[in-house]
Amino acid sequence: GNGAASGGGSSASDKSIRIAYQAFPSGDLVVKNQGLLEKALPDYKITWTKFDSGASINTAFVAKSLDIAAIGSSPVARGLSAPLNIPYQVAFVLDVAGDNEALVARNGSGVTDVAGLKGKKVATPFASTAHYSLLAALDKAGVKESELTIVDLEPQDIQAAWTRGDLDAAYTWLPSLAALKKDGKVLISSRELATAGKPTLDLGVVSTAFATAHPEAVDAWRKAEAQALDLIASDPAGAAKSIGAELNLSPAEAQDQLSQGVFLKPADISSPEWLGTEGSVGKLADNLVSAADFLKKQQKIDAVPALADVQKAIYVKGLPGVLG
Amino acid sequence: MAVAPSATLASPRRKRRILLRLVALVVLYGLWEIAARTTRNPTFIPSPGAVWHQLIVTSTVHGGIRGYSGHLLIEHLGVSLRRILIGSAIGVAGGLVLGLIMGTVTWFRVVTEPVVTFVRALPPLAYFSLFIIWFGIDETPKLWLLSIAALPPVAVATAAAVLGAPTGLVEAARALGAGKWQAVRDVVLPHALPEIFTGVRIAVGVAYSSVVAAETINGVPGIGGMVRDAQRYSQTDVVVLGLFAIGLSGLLIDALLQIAEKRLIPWRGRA
Amino acid sequence: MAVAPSATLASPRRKRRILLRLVALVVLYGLWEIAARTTRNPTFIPSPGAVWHQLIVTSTVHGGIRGYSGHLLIEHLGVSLRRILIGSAIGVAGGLVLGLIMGTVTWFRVVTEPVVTFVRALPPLAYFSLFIIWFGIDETPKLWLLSIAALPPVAVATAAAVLGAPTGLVEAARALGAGKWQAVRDVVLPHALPEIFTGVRIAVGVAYSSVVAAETINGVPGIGGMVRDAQRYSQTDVVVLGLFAIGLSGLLIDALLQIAEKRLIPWRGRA
Amino acid sequence: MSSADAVVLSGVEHSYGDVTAVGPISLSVPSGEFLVLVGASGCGKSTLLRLIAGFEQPTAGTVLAAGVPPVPGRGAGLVFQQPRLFPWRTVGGNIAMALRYAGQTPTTARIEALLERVGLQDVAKRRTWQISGGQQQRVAIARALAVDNPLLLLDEPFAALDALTRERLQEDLRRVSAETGRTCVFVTHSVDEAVFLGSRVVVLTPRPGRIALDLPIDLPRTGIDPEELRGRPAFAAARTQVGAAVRHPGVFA
Amino acid sequence: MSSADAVVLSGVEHSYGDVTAVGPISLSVPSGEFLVLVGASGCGKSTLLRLIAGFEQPTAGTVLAAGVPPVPGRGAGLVFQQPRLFPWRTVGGNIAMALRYAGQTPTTARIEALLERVGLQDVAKRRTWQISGGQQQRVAIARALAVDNPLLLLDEPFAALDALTRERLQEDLRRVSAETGRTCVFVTHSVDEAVFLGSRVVVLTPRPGRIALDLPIDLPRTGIDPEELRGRPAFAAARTQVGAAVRHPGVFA
Ligand SMILES: Nc1ncnc2c1ncn2[C@@H]1O[C@H](COP(=O)(O)OP(=O)(O)OP(=O)(O)O)[C@@H](O)[C@H]1O
Ligand SMILES: Nc1ncnc2c1ncn2[C@@H]1O[C@H](COP(=O)(O)OP(=O)(O)OP(=O)(O)O)[C@@H](O)[C@H]1O
Ligand SMILES: [Mg+2]
Ligand SMILES: [Mg+2]
Repeated sequence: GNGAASGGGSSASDKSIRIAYQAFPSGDLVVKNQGLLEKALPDYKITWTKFDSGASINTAFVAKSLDIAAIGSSPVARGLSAPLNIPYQVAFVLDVAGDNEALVARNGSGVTDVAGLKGKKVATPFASTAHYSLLAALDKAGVKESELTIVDLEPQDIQAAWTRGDLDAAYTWLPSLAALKKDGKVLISSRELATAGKPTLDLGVVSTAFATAHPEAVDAWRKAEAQALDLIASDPAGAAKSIGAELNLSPAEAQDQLSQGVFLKPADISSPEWLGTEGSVGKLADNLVSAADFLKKQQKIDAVPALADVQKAIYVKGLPGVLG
Repeated sequence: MAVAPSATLASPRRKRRILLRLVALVVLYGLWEIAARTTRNPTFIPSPGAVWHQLIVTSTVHGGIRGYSGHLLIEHLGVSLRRILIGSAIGVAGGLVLGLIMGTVTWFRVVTEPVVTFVRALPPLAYFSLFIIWFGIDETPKLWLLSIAALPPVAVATAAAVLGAPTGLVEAARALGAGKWQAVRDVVLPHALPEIFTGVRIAVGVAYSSVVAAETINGVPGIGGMVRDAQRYSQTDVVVLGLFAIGLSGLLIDALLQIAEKRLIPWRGRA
Repeated sequence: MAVAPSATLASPRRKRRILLRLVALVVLYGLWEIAARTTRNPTFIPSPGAVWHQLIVTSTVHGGIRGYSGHLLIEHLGVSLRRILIGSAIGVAGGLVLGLIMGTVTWFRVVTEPVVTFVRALPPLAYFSLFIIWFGIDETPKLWLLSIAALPPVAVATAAAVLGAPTGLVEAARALGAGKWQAVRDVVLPHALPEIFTGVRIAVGVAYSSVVAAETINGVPGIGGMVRDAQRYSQTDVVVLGLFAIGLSGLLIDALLQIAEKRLIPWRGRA
Repeated sequence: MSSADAVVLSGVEHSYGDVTAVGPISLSVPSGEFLVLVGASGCGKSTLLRLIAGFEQPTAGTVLAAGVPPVPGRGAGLVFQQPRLFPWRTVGGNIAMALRYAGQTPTTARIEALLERVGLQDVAKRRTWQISGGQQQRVAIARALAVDNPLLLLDEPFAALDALTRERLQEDLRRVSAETGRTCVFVTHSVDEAVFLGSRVVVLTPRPGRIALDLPIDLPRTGIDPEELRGRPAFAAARTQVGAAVRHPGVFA
Repeated sequence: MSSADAVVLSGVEHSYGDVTAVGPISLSVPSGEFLVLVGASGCGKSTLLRLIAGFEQPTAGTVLAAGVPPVPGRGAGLVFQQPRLFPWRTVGGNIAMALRYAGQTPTTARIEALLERVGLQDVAKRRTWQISGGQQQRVAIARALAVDNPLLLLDEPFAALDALTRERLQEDLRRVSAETGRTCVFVTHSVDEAVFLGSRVVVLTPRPGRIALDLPIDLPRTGIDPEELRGRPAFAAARTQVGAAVRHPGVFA
């Protein structure tokens, strides 16, 4: 049925939550696997739907088929800009891309730094956080986009093309990143870009209608996500087991992947660095605006949203108390 | 073709057929095994053994994990088959009606033919997001996609076959007092049946091969969703397993269609 | 169908056809405009004006930027058309040969039919990664994908038509001294032509609708790559523009095929 | 039966492209008449029947059947020169189809009776390609007989039959047409058949077919033994006259 | 020409499923003979020709043509009961095809000559459905004549032709077969035609067809005027004898 399209789920009486998750290692998968949210909200009907890109999550929000989603910062910037103007709000930072997303040059390509990519062939999945990071890295190194060939490939295809020797470098994430690293050199990782002011994040977003209708559910969800973050910090093996189960990976593999990401402490999320608090919205809003700015330059969006509007789209209600 | 031995030879012929196919199967298996051993890269070409292992893993509950992505292989397949069958059924029915009217009512053909040709050139991946926006993320958009994939072959084949109806036999029916639609039902349609069947077989194949596209969004459980997931993690053995599940069930359905065809069209080659 | 007015009426009929189509076009345009105005959401249904605007934007160099993603619309389309045409040509030729042999050589059919049915059920998106491994990321894998998409309809239609060759006429040729392959060339093949043409038309349509799948990998320039890109940024007007470019060029090719069909098969409805 | 003309052709001509097949012909067939058309191969006999049945439009002149321009399947039964059986139906199924169009219930008994009438047994369940050429032709006749039309058009219906079967069917047709008052237009190449069946024989010239001879046959239509009929001097006279017209010099133009 | 038997049937029987169509029949056709088969509709004449041409395998007995089991298209020409023209070729194209199979160059002159021989002009460029039924049958004959086979099998080839054309073709066939020494097996329903053409007439019983009469026709094959031939007492005698066999009681079993 397409009841979803009718916008159901946003009225106070309708106790159902439709959550989109993605297959990257994060606390979100722990929440799902261990049923944390279901335990916290026993009288809610919760459906988890897997998506494989932020673009399709945005589309599903447009279709009013989702209430909560795990989504990259780059698609969120698009979603908050014209023409999409999706009525959703950022309510959580699931993780910050660290060493799990990186730009790797293939051994034998002769590339040793980002500047050396001129005239080379570099692959990345377009419209992803990695794409954003690649362009940011090039920008930082003063390389113009037109000076190299950027190829649109999905991670698994990057791995295939890489093995054949068709590519000189690629910006991608785990698990394909691991395969690339075996015969390549990391030029820059998202961890470094984050410290340089261009972080890419995985965010939790909540549709405005849902947040208005069910603030208590949003609180419960944030608490569950926070609980998962705690678990990742305190019991990585246990978290990895849950994540592995969701990703069809062995616990060891999952733990390895998990170790390469940056997971904030729940308390940090309400710091000025990220979401901020009810009174003062954090730097995340600036970060999203700069991402939108970047997309505008790419002609991918019509207009950059005003900082104030983006700040309104940061769900800080109850922060920092809620996460305590 | 024509000068075929008579039907009395059926039994030894069937035996030879089965034998031939077995030989072909063994040869293919051998080639695969050799290819897997020489490449020695399970992400490129997984060995038959690895795929077999995955078949067992994805078909059982192991260590508290149910199959793949929380569903057994058979469940993935079942869900997808349901989608394919419903989608194909809608597409085939729609294509049949559309093709029939297009083939018989001139003004309707003049108006709709360009539209149908236009639509059938459109890539599902391009308009799928529109479906999501219109129909949500559950079954509806998937069924729409599969139906729209299955419709054109049937519509085109039906319209062409109807247009090629044999003048002589249509006249014979009219001479016996058949009205226009009676002639369509009793002459044009039966004459078109073989071509329509071909269209249906192609349509079901196209629906099959669209299942991954249909299951790009909210595709688990679903064999297409499973394959996509496995792909993302370079679990080539699961991908190959999924391909086998798809291909073999497709083979089965096509065989059923061919049996139906033989039953329904005893006059093939005689018209 | 059969009892059609004679050919002398061609000219006024053609006029009426054109008129009817124009009316249909205007009606469709009206519906679109109304739909766009009532939904008022350009991501749902972009207005005709917005799409027109994108046509101009993507067809010109504006502010130092060339069209979309660095290529003009016509370049995107040209690259894709080239791929579609080459892919279709290979697929059609392959399907024709395969179908012909399948239809005439029994042991070959027994062995290959299951393989063909198996392969045509496989979703390109599932095995496309394998193509990258085998053929890289440039033109080759795209052409392979399109060829493999175009092959089955032709193969299935040809094999079916050949199997349905009229016994009486094949015997007539044999009686005149035709060898097996002469009878295939002079009777079976011409008799199958209408169905083969239908297969070709379906095949080209399928190749068309696979262009986005083929261009998921390194697809820019290419109309499919353009659409994918636009899709991911929710630029629905560009998506719709791309759909129009695909659909209209598809319409053109189908029209050419139909003209060829009419020329080549004057006996349609008489066999 | 009305006494009006069943078929009226006035100045009828028919051309296929630039080939004039038949005409101009003017001819009235009174209701109840048994008109036999004879003429060289390719002189336009089939075309003429198709015109009367409404399958072709005359390129000049007018055709009226029962006073109106003919419409296929309305009021006239037509046995084509080729059997034109439907291969997707069995022999019995072909006849059942005709019965259904005529608004009758196609019972096995009715089907068997019709087949019996054309000398066929045990073929109702066969497929159409599992019977011989002459049997196919007879099925086509039975199919046309299933529908009770006031006008019956027959295009060389007995061409593929052996002498004995042919005579039996001739006698049956002669008797039935006389008894029911059905109008018949019958094409044949056999002069004997023409004179035996016809109440009037029209011989056409070679292409384009025009009327070369229009001969009323003055023989009793009912109550006479076929042997006796053939023995009558009028029969022999008509045979000679028709035969001469067929052999008339210039026929092989 | 060898003096060996062109066709030898020994105890030949053919059944379609459980329908025994023909036989058992034993029959030798010496080289150069003109054998005419006569028999009721459905008695198995076409089946017999198909057996001799190699299109059917006997369910019992053996068929030999030129001493070996027959293979379609090798050594025997066959005119089917239906014209079986190829609609994707023009009339001329149909004949050109046959010429090409026979290893000849299909020139326009050669095609025209063959059409002329069956009394057709100006039809070479027509499509096969743009000629009349009798014309189609003649094209089929011309097509078979294009190939020079020592054995010619003809299944009611003149059934759809008018008397004049038919006689012309009969005379042509009689003369040519006698002059070239070709063996012919000819099926017809016309007793007159049988006796005129045949050097031997075989009458078959109704299904399953067996030999009811095997009559050598003792009339000169060459150097005699057709009119004169028909006037001979032997002609009349043979006609009577064949006619009687055809009408033999039990034919309508
Ligand atoms: N579709 C057509 N196009 C052109 N010429 C045609 C067409 N149909 C028939 N003819 C020509 O018209 C003439 C009359 O044809 P028709 O079939 O009426 O002859 P017919 O008297 O029935 O001959 P037959 O005794 O051989 O059946 C013939 O010379 C034939 O070649
Ligand atoms: N494929 C078949 N299956 C079953 N019965 C058949 C088949 N073909 C022919 N018969 C039957 O076999 C018998 C002989 O057929 P055949 O065509 O040889 O007759 P024929 O002597 O040529 O008759 P006609 O003079 O009507 O052409 C007929 O009774 C026919 O019904
Ligand atoms: Mg005729
Ligand atoms: Mg026969």
